[in-house]
Amino acid sequence: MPLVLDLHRVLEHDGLEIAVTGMLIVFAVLALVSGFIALLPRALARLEAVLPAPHDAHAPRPPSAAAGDEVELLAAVAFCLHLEIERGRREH
Amino acid sequence: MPLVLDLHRVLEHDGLEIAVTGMLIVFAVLALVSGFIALLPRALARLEAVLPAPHDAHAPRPPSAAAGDEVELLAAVAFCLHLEIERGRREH
Amino acid sequence: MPLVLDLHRVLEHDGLEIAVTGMLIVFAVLALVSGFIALLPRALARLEAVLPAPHDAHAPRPPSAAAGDEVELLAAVAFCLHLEIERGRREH
Amino acid sequence: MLTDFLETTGFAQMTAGNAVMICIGLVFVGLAIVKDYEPLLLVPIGMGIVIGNIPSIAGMSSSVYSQGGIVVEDGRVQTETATVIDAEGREREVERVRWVPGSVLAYLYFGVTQGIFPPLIFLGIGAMTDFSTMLSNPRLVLLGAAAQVGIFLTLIGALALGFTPAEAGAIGIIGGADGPTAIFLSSKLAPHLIGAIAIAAYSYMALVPVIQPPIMRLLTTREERLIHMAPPREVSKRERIIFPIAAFLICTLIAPGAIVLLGMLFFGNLLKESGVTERLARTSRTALIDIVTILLGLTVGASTQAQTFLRRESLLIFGLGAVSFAVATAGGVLFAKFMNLFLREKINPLIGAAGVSAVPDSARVVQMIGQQEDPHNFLLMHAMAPNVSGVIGSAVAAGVLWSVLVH
Amino acid sequence: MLTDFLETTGFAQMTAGNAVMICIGLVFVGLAIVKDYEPLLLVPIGMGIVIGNIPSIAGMSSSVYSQGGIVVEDGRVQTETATVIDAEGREREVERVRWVPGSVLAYLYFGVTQGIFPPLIFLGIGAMTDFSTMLSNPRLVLLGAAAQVGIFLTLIGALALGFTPAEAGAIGIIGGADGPTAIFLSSKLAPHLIGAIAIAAYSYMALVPVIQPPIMRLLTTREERLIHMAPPREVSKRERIIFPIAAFLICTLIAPGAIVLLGMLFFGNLLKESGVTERLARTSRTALIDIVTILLGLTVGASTQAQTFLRRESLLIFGLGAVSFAVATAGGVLFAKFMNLFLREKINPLIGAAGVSAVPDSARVVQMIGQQEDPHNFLLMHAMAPNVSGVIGSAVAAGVLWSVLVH
Amino acid sequence: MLTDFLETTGFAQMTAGNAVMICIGLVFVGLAIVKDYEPLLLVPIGMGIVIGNIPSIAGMSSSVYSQGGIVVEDGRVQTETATVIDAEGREREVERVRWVPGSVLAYLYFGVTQGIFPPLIFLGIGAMTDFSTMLSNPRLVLLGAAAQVGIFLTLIGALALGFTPAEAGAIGIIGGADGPTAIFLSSKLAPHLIGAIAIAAYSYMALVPVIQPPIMRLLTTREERLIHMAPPREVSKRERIIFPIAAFLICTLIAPGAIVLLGMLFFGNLLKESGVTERLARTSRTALIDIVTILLGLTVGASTQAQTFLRRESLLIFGLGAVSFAVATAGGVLFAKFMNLFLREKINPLIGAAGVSAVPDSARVVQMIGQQEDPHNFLLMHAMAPNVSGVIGSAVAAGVLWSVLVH
Ligand code: NA
Ligand code: NA
Ligand code: NA
Repeated sequence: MPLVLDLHRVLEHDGLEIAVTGMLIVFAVLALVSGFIALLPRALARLEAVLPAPHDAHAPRPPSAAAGDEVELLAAVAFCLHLEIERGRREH
Repeated sequence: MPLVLDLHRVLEHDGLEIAVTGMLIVFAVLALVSGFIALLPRALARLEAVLPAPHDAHAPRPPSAAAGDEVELLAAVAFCLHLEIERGRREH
Repeated sequence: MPLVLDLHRVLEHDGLEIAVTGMLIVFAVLALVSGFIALLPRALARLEAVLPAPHDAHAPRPPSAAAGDEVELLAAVAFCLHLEIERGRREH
Repeated sequence: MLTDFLETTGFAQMTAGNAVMICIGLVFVGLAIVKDYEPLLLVPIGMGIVIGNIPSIAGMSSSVYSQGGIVVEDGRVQTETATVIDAEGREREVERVRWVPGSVLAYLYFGVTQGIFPPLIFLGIGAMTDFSTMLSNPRLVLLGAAAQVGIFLTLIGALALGFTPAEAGAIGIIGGADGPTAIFLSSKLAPHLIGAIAIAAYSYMALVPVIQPPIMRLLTTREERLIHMAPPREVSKRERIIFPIAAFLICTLIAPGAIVLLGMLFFGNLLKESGVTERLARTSRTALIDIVTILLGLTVGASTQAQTFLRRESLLIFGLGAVSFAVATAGGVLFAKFMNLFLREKINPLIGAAGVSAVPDSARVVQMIGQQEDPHNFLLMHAMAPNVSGVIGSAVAAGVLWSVLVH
Repeated sequence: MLTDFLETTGFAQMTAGNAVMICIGLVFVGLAIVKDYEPLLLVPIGMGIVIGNIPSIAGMSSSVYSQGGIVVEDGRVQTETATVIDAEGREREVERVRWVPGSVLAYLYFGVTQGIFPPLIFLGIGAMTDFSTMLSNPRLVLLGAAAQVGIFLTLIGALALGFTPAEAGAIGIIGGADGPTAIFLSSKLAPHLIGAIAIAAYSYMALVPVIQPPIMRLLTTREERLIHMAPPREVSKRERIIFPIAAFLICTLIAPGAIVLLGMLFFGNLLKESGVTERLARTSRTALIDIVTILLGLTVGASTQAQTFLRRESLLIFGLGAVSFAVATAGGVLFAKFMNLFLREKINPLIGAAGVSAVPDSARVVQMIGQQEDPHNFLLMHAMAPNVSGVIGSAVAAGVLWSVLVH
Repeated sequence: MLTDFLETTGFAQMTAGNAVMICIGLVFVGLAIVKDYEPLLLVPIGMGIVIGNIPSIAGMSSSVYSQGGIVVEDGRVQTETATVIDAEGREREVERVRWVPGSVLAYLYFGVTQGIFPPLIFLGIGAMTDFSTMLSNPRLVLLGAAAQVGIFLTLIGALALGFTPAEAGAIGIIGGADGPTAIFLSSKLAPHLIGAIAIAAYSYMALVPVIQPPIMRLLTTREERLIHMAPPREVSKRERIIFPIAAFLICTLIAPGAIVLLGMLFFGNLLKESGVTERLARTSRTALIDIVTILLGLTVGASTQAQTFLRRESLLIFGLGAVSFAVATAGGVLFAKFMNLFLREKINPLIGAAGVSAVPDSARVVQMIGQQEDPHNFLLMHAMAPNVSGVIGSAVAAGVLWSVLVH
């Protein structure tokens, strides 16, 4: 059986369209990733002013000193959960 | 939907009974474990006379000074268990 | 129930035949293995004249220097594949 | 085509609930990294929550719930004829059952839903646990029993809030402060709540340094917190070898529901203590437990899709879980004070709080609170005794609940 | 009996095709050992090919295709009555489904056909990959996108040669130069081609030092190959922690088909970078990835039984794969030259060739070609950026193809 | 409730048989720890026996025999309608097959009943075995063949005692002195006897230092036991690489039933010897083999529930196993004496006893007996040759029996 390149089949099965779409999406995704990591150091530098440097896991830490933080976080999580459930109820 | 604590449901599904039975069994099991490990060094010390020691660098130490305490606690737990079993039998 | 050795059952189920065949095959296989490993050093010594010693994975290697080898190997593989497929086609 | 594709993207299908859950996942990862709270579990669970809440495409779901299976229509198993190649390489027609494959995460999640992962984690925990302190001070074992009161009071609370008995049992076990036990029991009693119960259990285990200290301070006087305890005696190799086998027999002859969990725990410990199976013990507490922890954490996290997770029950379970932890802590501390009424050598009641398990975090909390009163008071080793007996206690409680509540 | 037995031996049943395949397997093992080409995959695959081509006996097949399963006759699931011993040790009659067990290799091969192994390998790869170079030079990420053109042109070629769209997509992914991605996608789109596609992908990945250099030299001038690049800046720990999560969200919100592969890749990387889960990262990149690699390589190799493998399609797939690799290499190099039209700090276009992935072999090839022109030009580190972004790129491409081509 | 519960406890359901079995389990653990007899297997098996003989509760069995599966009634697969949440988070009614989940131990035991664990253990054994001594002294290979006579004589004995041919084959393989081979073959020929056969095989392997010495002394003269053998020559890397592939081809082309066992054994050895796959070899001989050994030992032990195990057949199997070991030892020793009739360089006939396999215990026994006569006679290295060839020999014998005896 000879090697036949049937280009009609390509068009019939949207081959070109798939290829172009695919390349576009791959480029779009990696361009976004590229943009994100380009901006990340600047964004972190700005945050630096607001928040402290990340905790070093090896440094000694007073376990309960920052207890307030977690309670706030938990409260925030609970509040989000609550809002979401309320919203879901209103929709039904 | 408001938070309603329906205590009737608890009784209806034997909630109290399950809770009391459960706690009793947990206590009974751990009391037995406690008793076993309290008696183990003494039992091993007696066996020592009969059997040779395993190839072990650590010499066995004399049993805990406060061993008497556990026996008292064990007795208390056993008494509670006994009461509960009697109660269960009377109900049937 | 007493221990009864029923030798008739052995013959009935070809027990002897299976045992003899089995031992023969085990011996045949291991004799072949034995022969192979007896001949291997001599065969390798003859090959030594033709081929170089095995490549040491840790030594630096010029990646494209020996590129010809692989192309030949690939060509050989492709050729075998081709022949085989042709053969298959002829048979159908 | 591009527009068709764009409609399948996550952006298009994302719900507010998914976004909320992704934020919760990020908080988990953040707490683990910044606060070092149970990072070995919160990082996998947090990332799992993120992964599970990216909307996937119909027909190619990556959800843990896309289990696949045999196709049934009109009450009848569907079959099909397929062409396969047999051992001799000949094409052959075969009839077979019609079957839909599952997603990768669903295959991995099978280890959670069937309760396979928790015992394997217990094997590794057994192979890394040193029961010596507990063996040298047997009366502290009872503190691990007392702290299980949180389990049973929560069960009552959950019944009162309208959960079924089986659900209530599974929720109660959050108070056992033991992730694998909680997952194992909920896989048996209330599979639809595994996600919420596991997340609650691990969250509160991570938050032990936040939840326990106020309760411990509230229920003890300064004098009690200052109590020093005698150093534990040395335990012979023989005792350490006999203990896992004997404890297994005692526990499971009374509560056979705990056979698998405690069998694996004590088997792991026997591998560690026997002195002749060190290589098996080492693999159990490294490669094996790590692999299972990764798969369990990730899939439990991924099971919290907003659509199944953001419900009223989850909020109630979180509330009950908090109560459960608080009650368990109080139970341990108060029982230690009760024991002190009878004992000549007093126990520092702080170590009762370690009876909740949450190994080894709650023992560390005890150490910390003790040192805040007296920097020379080293309670960590003493707290390990109720800590490990609390693991046994909650496994026994799970065994009892399983046998009482399974229909 | 002896003659009966001899008729069941491999010698009696061996076909010429089997012999050819066994020779190919030996060539794979030889290339791996002598040339050090991807030995971690070629040795298992090669030995798998040998194992899979020993003819086995009807009724006791060891083939990966002897899957076992429920027995169906006349469109009806067959049942049987069996005597079992119940929990109390009493014999009891039960009705059950009639069922044929599978072969050992078929059970292991399940991890391939269901796409379970590739994500687990990605977990390990994530836990060993350092994305720092890429983070320090974000524009190089685009080279990893450009090299995926090989995938899509090959898809067109495969369609033109008569393959179905799903098959064409699976064949195209060979150009992604990523074994796990290729196996994952073909398990979803064209399970009957897994063997050929996997073997082609790994063969060409092994042959990267043979295929790429001529193309790279053809498409670049000496001046271009001499371009030196500035050393990458240092990347903060925070960036390295945030990256895997953010990249996961960006990629999978657009291409949800990549959730499992990229979820595992970035999860593994998070375990590595978080600083608090080092033991999980270590197990992922040692025991876990090794075990999965052994099982995947062996069973993929064993799936190439001559009867299913020596067909015209396999030859076409190998041809298309070669084209795919060449096009991908050219795509990366040419796109780098295109970017240079706009950039002040020029890129050495050789590193575009590393965008095909084939981590880390293609980056090493870049280093070698660069040093042939100028022994003081160290391109390896720069080439790692397109190299790892090429992994992401082909996973995204796989996600897109899956969602577009699955019926 | 408490009384109800107490009726479900192990104490209430325990039979005398269970108690006997638990004692046997404790003896196994004790022998392993005190005598150091095959501890890597006897500790898991012993603990497994203990675990398997705690009576569990109906409906929540932890037995390896609680396999779960599809529900069949009146010859028809039962279906049900269930509410599930689909990928988009909407509740949906689906029809599905009714299905009972298995116990955790039953899921793990699947690796035994389907013969999956033994080949994986062989992979690890291959990655830790050094075939050099055998390669340097090829004639010793035949001793590994001679010792397999125990297998076939036991088969005849088992037939004579009333076992079916398939059962007799599985029982005979105990004489192969190779746990994985015995489990693999019995999973294929007589799944209901796996427990008894595995326990017998491992028991006698542990008891090699007790069983073999008297037979060896009986069949040899003092002069024979004093024979010194020339030190083995050094074997080249090339030979060690070629051997596993060539031996695999020779063995499985003749006995295809051994494909999986020997494929894995020689694959593991190739990983070790190739020099380029060291990390895969290391994982095979550490994490992988350890995990599989733990799961295999534990579940095989747990399969010996008194109700299925304490039967007349088990006793017969143990008796036949002892005969089998004795005959195998005698076969190896006598064949060595027979070979000496023809050889100029005499073999010390003691090393024939190592042909039974039981690697490396029987080789150590040879060393010990040799040194009792002459402290300067080091036979260990020479005994390793028949020792490893005995592994190959019994795998070949298993392959032959499988193909001859499977209906
Ligand atoms: Na607990
Ligand atoms: Na790629
Ligand atoms: Na043997």
